[in-house]
Amino acid sequence: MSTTEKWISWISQFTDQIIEHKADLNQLDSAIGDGDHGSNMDRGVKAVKEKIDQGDYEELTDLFKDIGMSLVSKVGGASGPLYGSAFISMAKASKETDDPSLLLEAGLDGITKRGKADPGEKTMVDVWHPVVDSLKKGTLAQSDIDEALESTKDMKATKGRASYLGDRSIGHIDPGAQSSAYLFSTLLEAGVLDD
Amino acid sequence: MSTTEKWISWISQFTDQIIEHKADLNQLDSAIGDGDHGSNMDRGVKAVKEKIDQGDYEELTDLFKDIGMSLVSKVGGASGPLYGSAFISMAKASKETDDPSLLLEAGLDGITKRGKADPGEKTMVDVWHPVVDSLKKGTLAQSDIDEALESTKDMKATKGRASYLGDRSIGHIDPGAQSSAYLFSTLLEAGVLDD
Amino acid sequence: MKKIINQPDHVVDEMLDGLAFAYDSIVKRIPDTTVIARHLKADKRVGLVSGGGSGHEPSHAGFVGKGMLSAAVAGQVFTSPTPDQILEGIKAADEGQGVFLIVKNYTGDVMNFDMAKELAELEDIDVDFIVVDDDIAVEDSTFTAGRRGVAGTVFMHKILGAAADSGATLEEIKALSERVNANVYSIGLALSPATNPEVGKPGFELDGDEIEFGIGIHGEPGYSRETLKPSKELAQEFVSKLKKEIDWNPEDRFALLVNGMGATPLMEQFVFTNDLKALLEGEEQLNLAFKKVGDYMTAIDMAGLSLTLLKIEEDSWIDYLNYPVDVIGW
Amino acid sequence: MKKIINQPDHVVDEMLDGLAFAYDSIVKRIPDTTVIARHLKADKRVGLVSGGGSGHEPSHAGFVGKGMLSAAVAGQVFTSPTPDQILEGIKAADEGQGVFLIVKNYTGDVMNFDMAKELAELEDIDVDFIVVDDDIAVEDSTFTAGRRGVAGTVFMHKILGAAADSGATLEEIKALSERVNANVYSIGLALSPATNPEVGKPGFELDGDEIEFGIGIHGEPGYSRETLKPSKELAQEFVSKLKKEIDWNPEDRFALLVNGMGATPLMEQFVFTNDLKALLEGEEQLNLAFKKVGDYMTAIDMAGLSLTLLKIEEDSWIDYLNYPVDVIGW
Ligand SMILES: Nc1ncnc2c1ncn2[C@@H]1O[C@H](COP(=O)(O)OP(=O)(O)O)[C@@H](O)[C@H]1O
Ligand SMILES: Nc1ncnc2c1ncn2[C@@H]1O[C@H](COP(=O)(O)OP(=O)(O)O)[C@@H](O)[C@H]1O
Ligand SMILES: [Mg+2]
Ligand SMILES: [Mg+2]
Ligand SMILES: [Mg+2]
Ligand SMILES: [Mg+2]
Repeated sequence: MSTTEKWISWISQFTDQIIEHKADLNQLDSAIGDGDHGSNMDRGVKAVKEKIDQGDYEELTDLFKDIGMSLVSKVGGASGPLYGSAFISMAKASKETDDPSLLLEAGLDGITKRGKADPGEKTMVDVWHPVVDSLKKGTLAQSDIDEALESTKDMKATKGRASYLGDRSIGHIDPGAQSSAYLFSTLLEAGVLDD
Repeated sequence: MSTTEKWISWISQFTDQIIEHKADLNQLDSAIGDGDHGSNMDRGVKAVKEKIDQGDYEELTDLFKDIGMSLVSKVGGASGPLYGSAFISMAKASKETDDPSLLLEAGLDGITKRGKADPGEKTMVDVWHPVVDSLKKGTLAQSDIDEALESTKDMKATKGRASYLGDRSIGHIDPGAQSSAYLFSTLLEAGVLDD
Repeated sequence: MKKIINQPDHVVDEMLDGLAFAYDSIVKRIPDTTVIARHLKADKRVGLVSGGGSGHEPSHAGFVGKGMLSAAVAGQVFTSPTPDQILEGIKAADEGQGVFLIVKNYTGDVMNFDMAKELAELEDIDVDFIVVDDDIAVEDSTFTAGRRGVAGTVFMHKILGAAADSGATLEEIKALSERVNANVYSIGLALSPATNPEVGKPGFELDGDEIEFGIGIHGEPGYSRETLKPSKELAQEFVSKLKKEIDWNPEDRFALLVNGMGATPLMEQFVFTNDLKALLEGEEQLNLAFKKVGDYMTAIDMAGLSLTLLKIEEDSWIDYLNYPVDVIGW
Repeated sequence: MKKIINQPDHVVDEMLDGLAFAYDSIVKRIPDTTVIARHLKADKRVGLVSGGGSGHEPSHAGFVGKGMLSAAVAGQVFTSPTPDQILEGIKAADEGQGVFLIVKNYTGDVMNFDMAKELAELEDIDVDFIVVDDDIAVEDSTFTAGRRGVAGTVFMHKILGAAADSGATLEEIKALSERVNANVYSIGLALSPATNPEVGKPGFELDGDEIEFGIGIHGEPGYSRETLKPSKELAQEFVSKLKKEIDWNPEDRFALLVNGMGATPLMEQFVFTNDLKALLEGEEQLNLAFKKVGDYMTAIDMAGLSLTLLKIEEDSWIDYLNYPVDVIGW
């Protein structure tokens, strides 16, 4: 399997997860947001799938750019520009490297530049940040992802729509953190990190 | 008791009946109309009461005119102009006579001139018409009123709001017939016909 | 009943005061009456008065102002106003050229406006009137009180308003009104009932997936109760019903009004309008020379909508529909 | 869910087609986009673009037309439009004098409009923007995404639209928008939740007699849940909340907007307005120099309303509010 194929297999597994869990993500978003995170992501990953099914990718850069642009133009809401910026940033970085940890670090960078969230604000960053740390140490395991995801439960949201709830946001898992957890579980499963 | 006093006592008993049965009349009107006949009549009789409590009536004409004008200006809907026309017509007739049967015949006349309903169309006319007949024969009894009222149940409405229901109007007592039944029961009770 | 009100029996009074306050640049309330009148009389024009029970907002006060009505008379909720109030409306509208009344065909309205006309004539005001009966849901026969007046009344307001503003005489307005009335057809449906605040509970009941075709604007029952269908099929039902009545030909010109009943979001009204486009312009090839979508003749908080088609007999009707107005609700 | 729609995920597309069809004399839909634009560009004016999630009708497309917005971009229901669509809106609005974006303060809207601005600048279009944050229900602190943009946005549309039409430059519009934003305050309440057709069930739950103060226009939770009170007391709650924030003096001039959330009858809106009259004009002795009541920034079929006060800093703002427009929803 070429590297590109592994990344494509990742994205297609991620797509399946999102479609399968659309209602769950909406449910999580209903508790602390506006109930559409699943629908938003579902629209996005379907567009991504349609796009990359047509393509024939030699270069990671083209793949990530198409993913990023599809997400940006289909997801909408807060998560669209954030996931989109992550992949566009990964596309840029892929001109220099194909190391998954560096690529995903660039992705995180794209998210924080766009959304200006720090860790601890109860957003997807609370999954991305520790995952990228573990990746860089070469130790990423499913348990790290689970732990990062769980950690959002006790946080009080201070960014995004959930911040309007103040203390009432505590006790719920962040929907964007959940979709990011699917992203990284499937990263492990797709064998992107194996070689 | 002077004649005027008897008529006043009649109207005040009628007022009490309407106020007591406001909800029942609304209920009847909900089944085949728009559910407001009780509220409409309630507003009207309260205005009548307020008006005649202030007055000092020597002449039946003045009494009936005040009742009619109060009803016309307070009841609204279909029943306002109908009851109003009845009393205004009685006011006119009272210049010539104080015979209850002639007065109420004039009242019925006012109603049919305004509303153009014939007997059998499931309206208040179906109480007024037989009652006036019995009055003229000098035989009016509560049973006549009850019978006339009941007869509206099996009729199909072809006048007023209930006519939109077509056959579905069958099986319900007409609300205006019911309020007219109160009018004539209290006429008997108030002793207007005794002498 | 969950409503933003104070005492139920003060609703009409407070609503009229609120409206007159909010739009004091356009209208005023005539003190101690339920009449909303425009500020300035036009210049020796025929006065136009409409009205009816409250609960149809923005009808009727929302159409008072330059280019449309001279005055509107409000009754209690869903109850015709009384003759004395209508007389006040007539007086407020009178500029010496006669006053024309726009009445919806309900027994109560017809009788009260009729008594008001008699009273006005006693005061030497020339009065004439039209009884609008556009609702094709009701069979028009001698066995009913006739067809109800519903949203088509709004087109009547608009066209007569422009004609009056353009100097038409009382006789001309009467003749015009009869032609408009002969050419206007409406049909409605409800998804949920209205609650009259003075009654306190819904006027009828519909199950979670039931709708009723042919409903009136006070919750009068319609001609059939069915399960909710997609918008396209609702549009189809309306169009076939109207087609049977109007018997149109391709290229015939119509004005279209999609009217929300009070609680129907504009989102749904526009989706429905899009389905009408396919049917009326597409399949039937009608020429829709004027279109309007929104809440114009409501039934308090009923969810549902109605469709009105006015067959255009003369170019001037289109001009009248486009005639500029300064009112709250057009 | 009881709605007049076809497929839930076609609602936005069909709504936009329906709107463009109904009001084809005022607007058009840019093909293959979710952009509604006015027909004729003005003459070398600054372009004005607004937009956001759908479900707020008549916002935003209802304010496109002469004297107001150049274009409006619709997202999915309650979801910000995407940068590529906003870019299409910017292009449709561009007359060579720059384009100004009116954005409501929601994380998603801000980020998507921001990306669109970057894209437009790549195509050499000058773009600037205002982020409206008028909802005082939310505490403004570094611990939240800041105050939400709600019905005050409609005043922003109106004032900037008149300014742009009068020839203001991009810089002047930017400066004006900041002053308007600094002076506009809103607060809302809900009696019943909205149902997003794509979600299929209500966004939150309220018991039969419960209301929620401080609700957002997508069903975001408010600051307190209470049992329904008479209109007078609801008005009192709003006024005290606003007074704390604005700290006004007698004779201060304000523009007032009473905004229905979609399913609230005008009847209730006017009753509520009447109670505001007693409080604002009566007790507080404010000078309400402009007033408007109706559905302008809705939350689909939510029952409830909001109150917006704009402190008038300059006479020209009143003129701008009264400036004649040709749009669907003003
Ligand atoms: N500033 C931000 N930075 C990072 N992530 C954010 C930020 N704001 C929101 N998010 C993420 O976006 C998610 C919500 O996405 P979504 O529901 O699709 O958008 P919206 O809130 O516009 O409806 C949140 O759960 C959170 O993880
Ligand atoms: N044309 C008519 N002639 C006589 N009575 C009528 C006529 N139309 C209606 N009614 C009476 O009026 C009653 C309804 O009155 P009400 O409910 O107060 O008015 P509305 O129908 O306007 O709501 C009916 O029950 C009927 O008895
Ligand atoms: Mg969301
Ligand atoms: Mg009735
Ligand atoms: Mg009635
Ligand atoms: Mg959203």
